[in-house]
Amino acid sequence: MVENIIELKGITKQFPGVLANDNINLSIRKGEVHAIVGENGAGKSTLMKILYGLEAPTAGEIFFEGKATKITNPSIAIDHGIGMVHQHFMLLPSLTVAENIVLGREFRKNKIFVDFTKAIRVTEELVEAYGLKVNPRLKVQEVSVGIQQRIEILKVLHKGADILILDEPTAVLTPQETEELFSVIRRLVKELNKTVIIITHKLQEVLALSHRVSVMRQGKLVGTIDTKDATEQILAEMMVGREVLFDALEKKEVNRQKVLEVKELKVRGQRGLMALRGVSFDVKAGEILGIAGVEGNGQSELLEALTGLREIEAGEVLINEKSTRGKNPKEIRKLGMAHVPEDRLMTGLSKKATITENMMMGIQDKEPYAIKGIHINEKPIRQLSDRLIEEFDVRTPSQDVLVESLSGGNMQKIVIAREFSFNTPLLIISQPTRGVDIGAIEFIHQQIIDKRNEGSAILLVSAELDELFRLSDRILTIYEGEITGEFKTGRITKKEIGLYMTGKQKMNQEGGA
Amino acid sequence: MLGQVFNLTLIQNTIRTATPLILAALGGLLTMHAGMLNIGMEGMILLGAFFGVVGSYFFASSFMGVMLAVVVGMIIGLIFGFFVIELKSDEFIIGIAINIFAGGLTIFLLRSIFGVKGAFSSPDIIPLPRLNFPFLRGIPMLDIMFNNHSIFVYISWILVIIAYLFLYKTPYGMWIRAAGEYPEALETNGVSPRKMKYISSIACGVLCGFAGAHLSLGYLTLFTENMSANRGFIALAAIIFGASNPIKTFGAALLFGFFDALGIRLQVVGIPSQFTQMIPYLVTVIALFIVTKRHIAKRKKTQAEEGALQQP
Amino acid sequence: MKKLFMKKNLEYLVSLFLSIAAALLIGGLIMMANGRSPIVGYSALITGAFGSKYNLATTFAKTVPLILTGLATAVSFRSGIFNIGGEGQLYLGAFAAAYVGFTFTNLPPALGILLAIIAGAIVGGLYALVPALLKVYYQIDEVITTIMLNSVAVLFTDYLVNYPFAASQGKMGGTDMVAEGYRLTRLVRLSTLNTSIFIMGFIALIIYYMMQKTSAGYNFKMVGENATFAKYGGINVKKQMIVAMLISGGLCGIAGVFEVLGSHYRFLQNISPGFAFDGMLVALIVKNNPIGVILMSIFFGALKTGSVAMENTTSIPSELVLVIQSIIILFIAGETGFKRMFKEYKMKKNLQQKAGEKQNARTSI
Amino acid sequence: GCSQTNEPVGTDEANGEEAMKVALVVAGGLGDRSFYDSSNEGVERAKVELGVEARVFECRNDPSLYNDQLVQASQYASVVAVVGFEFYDVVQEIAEAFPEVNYIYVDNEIEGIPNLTTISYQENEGSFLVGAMAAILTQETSIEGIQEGKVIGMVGGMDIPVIRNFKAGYEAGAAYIDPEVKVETIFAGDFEDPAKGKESALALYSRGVDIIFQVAGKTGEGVFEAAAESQRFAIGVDSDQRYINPDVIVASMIKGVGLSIFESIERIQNGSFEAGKVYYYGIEENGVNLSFGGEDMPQFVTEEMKVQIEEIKGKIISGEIEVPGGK
Ligand SMILES: Nc1ncnc2c1ncn2[C@@H]1O[C@H](COP(=O)(O)OP(=O)(O)OP(=O)(O)O)[C@@H](O)[C@H]1O
Ligand SMILES: Nc1ncnc2c1ncn2[C@@H]1O[C@H](COP(=O)(O)OP(=O)(O)OP(=O)(O)O)[C@@H](O)[C@H]1O
Ligand SMILES: [Mg+2]
Ligand SMILES: [Mg+2]
Repeated sequence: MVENIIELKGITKQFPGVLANDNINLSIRKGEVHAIVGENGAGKSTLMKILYGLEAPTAGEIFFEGKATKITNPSIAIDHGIGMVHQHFMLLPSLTVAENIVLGREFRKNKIFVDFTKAIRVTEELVEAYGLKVNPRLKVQEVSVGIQQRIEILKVLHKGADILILDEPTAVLTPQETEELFSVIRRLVKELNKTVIIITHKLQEVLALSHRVSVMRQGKLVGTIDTKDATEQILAEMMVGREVLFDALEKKEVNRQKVLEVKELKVRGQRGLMALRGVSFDVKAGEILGIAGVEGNGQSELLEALTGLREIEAGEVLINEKSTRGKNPKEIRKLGMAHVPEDRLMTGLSKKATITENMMMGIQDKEPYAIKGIHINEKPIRQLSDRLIEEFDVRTPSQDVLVESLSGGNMQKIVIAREFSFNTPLLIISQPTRGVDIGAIEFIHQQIIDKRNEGSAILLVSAELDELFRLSDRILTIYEGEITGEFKTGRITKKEIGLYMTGKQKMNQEGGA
Repeated sequence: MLGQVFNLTLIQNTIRTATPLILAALGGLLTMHAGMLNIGMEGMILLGAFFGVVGSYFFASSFMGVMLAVVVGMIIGLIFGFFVIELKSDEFIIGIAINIFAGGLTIFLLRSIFGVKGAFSSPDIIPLPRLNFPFLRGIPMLDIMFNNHSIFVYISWILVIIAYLFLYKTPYGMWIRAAGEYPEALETNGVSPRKMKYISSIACGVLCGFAGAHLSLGYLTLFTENMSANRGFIALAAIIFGASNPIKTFGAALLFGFFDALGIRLQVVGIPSQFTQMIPYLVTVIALFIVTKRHIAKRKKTQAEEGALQQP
Repeated sequence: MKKLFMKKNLEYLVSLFLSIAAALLIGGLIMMANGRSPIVGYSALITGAFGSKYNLATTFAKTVPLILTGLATAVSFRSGIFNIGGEGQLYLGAFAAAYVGFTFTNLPPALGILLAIIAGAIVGGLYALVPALLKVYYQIDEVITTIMLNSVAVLFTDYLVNYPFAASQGKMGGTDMVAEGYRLTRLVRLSTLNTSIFIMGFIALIIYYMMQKTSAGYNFKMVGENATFAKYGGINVKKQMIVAMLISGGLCGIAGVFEVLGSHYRFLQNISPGFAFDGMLVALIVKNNPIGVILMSIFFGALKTGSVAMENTTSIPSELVLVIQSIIILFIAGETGFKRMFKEYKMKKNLQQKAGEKQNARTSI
Repeated sequence: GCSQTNEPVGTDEANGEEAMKVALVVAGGLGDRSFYDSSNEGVERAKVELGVEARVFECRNDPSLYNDQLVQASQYASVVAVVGFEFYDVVQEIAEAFPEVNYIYVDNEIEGIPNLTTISYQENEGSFLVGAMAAILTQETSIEGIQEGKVIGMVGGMDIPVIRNFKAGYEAGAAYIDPEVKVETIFAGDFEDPAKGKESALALYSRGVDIIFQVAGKTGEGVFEAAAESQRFAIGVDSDQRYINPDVIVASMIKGVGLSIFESIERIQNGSFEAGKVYYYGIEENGVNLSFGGEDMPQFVTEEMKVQIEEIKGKIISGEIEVPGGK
């Protein structure tokens, strides 16, 4: 008999207006990797939050090692050996790595004070034991997202968790980092007999890592199957209720004028350090240029510089042969640029505003949406909003809903809908499908290709190599603020490109395409 | 002429003027760290001042006065916490309501308890003790500066250090800061941010109680209507000025006390009182400007240097 | 959609009404504990606020500065810059109006009034510009600078009315009176209600229109909600913040102008009993909604007039009225929270009931 | 139903049966233990001795209430005592609107309105006496707490005309006794901040001031505390404040606000009131004076000094001494 370490019985969670979990029965076996998949908003995170004591279930019971257990706050979960790594980082930027790791379970000195030295030592021991490298002395705000993910896991391990809940841990990781994480997970399960519950949207990861997989749809548990019986098709069908096909996308040849030209661009990063050290490239109409790189190598700074959100130190950017020098984002947009930013919540949207208010950013002073550029003309705006909602399949009861109450995938669709609706010759797109379910990924990819085929020049930054390979005509690799390689898609494998992304190989730029 | 203005009593004066500000500001910076801006400090100080007098008068003990002020401070802190944490009300509004409430209640109770309006003083109000360190007697400068202050002057100094250690060296301090910075993150670590917020708002009530009791039993020995006289707001300014760091806030309060004291003295030299009274406020704005400007310049410089080093 | 909107508003009104009722209930208990009849007290309050043409006029007179400073707060807070310096801007605006009024005494009245209003608005706006620039270009917290600058403005006008511009007649801290032609006509005998309420109404209309119906209003809102998003979307965040602050300061300045031209006919030392703070309170309570500012200002105006009447006619002391007022404010501020708590409680109960029924159904099979 | 005229007031008077109604309107609030309280004493006394009915209307320093409270008072009473220089404009307007109500306006001078009588205190005359007395005291080094130097001080609430009028008389009085006596004045900037008052007084005492005249409302409470702490002296204002701390408060300059209001009410009642004129209450009219507290209190001001002060009074009344400020 396999032992069920956790059993959820009849778990129901009602949010105002949303039944996030509907009578869910799920058991987790000791020592397994249990994957949970489902569309955006299916209720995965909510279910896990209930298990971790962050949300109170409206009804239902949790059995821990066979005993009914009330988990009313995370402290109780921690005491039962449950640890959770959240979809969004739960780290305090102003504290050091070590402080974050021990937070809540500090070592004391003289019974009163925090023993910071011991915290550092213990962190170093954890690093040693699990092979997740971090510098305990750095502040969290100074480290990359990949490192932050490691800190999250170390945090959970430090608290002595036997059951690890990982909510989309790979969404922001590079393939290498993902591979590292998986080997750690395998070790934890095999050697230390820990149990892992992992939520992910990437079905290959499910197949590669898990023993069993549960599928959720619209708050209900569709079913749990053994991974060995599963394929991507089966899972996708269970999730979405239909077949999801990643067919090859049809790319048309279009005219090939230069739309974006970047010359010897130098830009400083957040802490004043050089983030880009002289980058040159161009993007032509009807072309998708992908940028591949490990996060934190200057991609974010590049896009911010191109879109006017960051000061340019040296070099020049031309859009349709006009320089962006000294121009603010509005003026750059006027040159024919639209931008899907990497951080949709911080940059791409206003959570506290309605969908329509988010849709009208950028047209609020343009005819016919604003009469004489002053008076907001509601009717065409509302029509536009409804049209975009329909075209981009945003799942919402109405356009007057606040964006914060939407699921991440739907938020992303709003940003894409708005930016694509401007019909600009240049599109700058970053991480278009981060945290988005496969149905939506398929849809967004199609939209991007359509734009390309219509003749837009597209600059695409993504941490997903699959995505880059699927969409791009050409790929640049970037490492430490410099371009290390340039490839026509199809002429290189993922493995090879990894060497360029990590600076292990480099070609002089002329030698590329 | 300068000698008339700058003398040792100016320092004494500074210390006395700053003490109620320091006490209240230490409370306010705790709530600030926990993510709540408390403009109800003004009212909390006033209530502390009133109940300090009540306790001291009826129990013939200044200690009981302080205790009563503290208990009332805790209750008000709890109410502030309840509305801001539980009901998620706007902290500004709650703060203002507390101020109005304190203004009305103290006048009302002044009349119902002591049968007077406006002010209450009596020899039966036992003042807080003053401290003298005999070993400082011999050194005139230190004698004037550090001797013969009311006990809370010394307590406030100790509290500055305690607050600093508490915030930056103890788990609770870390948790309070975390509760303000990213409450969800703290909660996932098994510590309730709600609890931390309550702790800080109650502690703020206690410290404002101290500030009030000091005002009515240490600094003065009487109660008058509205005797907090905007000290809560100035304490708030000190907190913002001091970036919520106890040491820097202490400095800001002293600075404010100094310029207030200086203003009083400058009148004697013949500057119109309206201008001398402006000094602390103007100095605050100007000092903020200078400090920030310097900070920005410094940052630019280090950036340039780092950049230069980085160039291949 | 419209229906949803209506329903929400209705719900809000109901819960607001309940909060006020609860606060009044507590106030009534306090009165009773004090040996006074709440019925007598409250009826005095209501008659005092609305009981006659004069009382009604007095209530409305009180709303003029409240609405202006309330809108000033709403504009700035909505744009993410917190102007707490309304009081100082009001003082300087009022002084500017008085200065115009006693210096340029021979203009045609309409022109003189217009000039005074413009002077007040400009002076108030410029005074708000100082903290705005410090905020935008140096990231210096505007809350602290505006509070400090309040004191500076009050003291500075104190100086002006006591020395260079002291009144030539009567012992009072005040300037000379403004030319007779510039004094705004009183509307109801004995009450200070004057034509400034129409000008204020016009200004409020413009501000409402600007905030709710124009792209400028949209820009303000976006800057206030998420400045990064606003910048990304092509809004000049710095400019918006500065403009918002200028408008806010200008409105406070105009509030001061009306105190001079409509009520006192001269600048008085301590001319404002904290109008800007009351206005801020009003704006915060209604979450910076311009219509809400107007309605809530009327409520506060009535509360003030009514409570003075209550104090005069019933021997309920004024300080008790303050206590009751503060409880009303607390309850209004807690309204959303109470409602949420109640809803959560109800929902939980409902579902548990349902779950229970299911259980029963299952066991009975 | 306040706005419907004020006929009841008229009928009251006509009947002569019902008690006369008096309203006291103050710009600030009662409880200042000086100016407003002493005006209220006058009204209270009228209640007891003249059998009037009375009500107090406080404006709590809110200028937006001056008009309202005055209207309310005028609708309630037939005699309205108005206290505070702040009412200068409003009282003229309202008096014209209620011709049948008698207004007694304290602390300003207005002529030409038949039902408005103003009472103007010559506080400069009173403070002249205070200044003279303080100048005498500061030279009495035999008294414990009086130092060598000849310095006296004053703490004013705010730098406003009334307080400056006090200051002018105070300085002139001191100079009259001895031109070498230095007078140092600090305005605390607030009438409600005793801590600031204490700080101001301590600053003065630390500069060798022996005795401080406080003209600062509640702020003045702090001056008394500073005096006690520094073992120096202080002088009260407006009403007899010696009782607050007889060991350090040597005297008070009293303004006969209560008395003048009481007398006015009395005159109105017995018909001898001359409405519409300005009454100056100076030393001659006993409107301002010095008081030295009760018998049981320690007396610092000797009989000899009191005689000297009486002489000065005589000279002021006769016009031999001209006090600056005032009318
Ligand atoms: N605090 C909340 N209040 C109201 N509704 C909520 C809340 N949290 C989640 N929801 C709703 O519950 C539903 C389930 O959300 P949940 O976060 O569990 O989805 P998910 O499966 O994790 O989605 P994703 O893959 O996008 O992370 C969604 O419709 C969401 O809008
Ligand atoms: N107040 C709310 N009302 C409605 N929906 C909400 C609310 N808050 C969040 N949501 C939605 O619920 C989903 C879950 O939100 P949440 O912030 O809990 O993040 P999560 O990603 O699901 O959880 P976690 O970070 O714990 O993995 C999001 O898609 C969000 O849009
Ligand atoms: Mg989720
Ligand atoms: Mg002497």
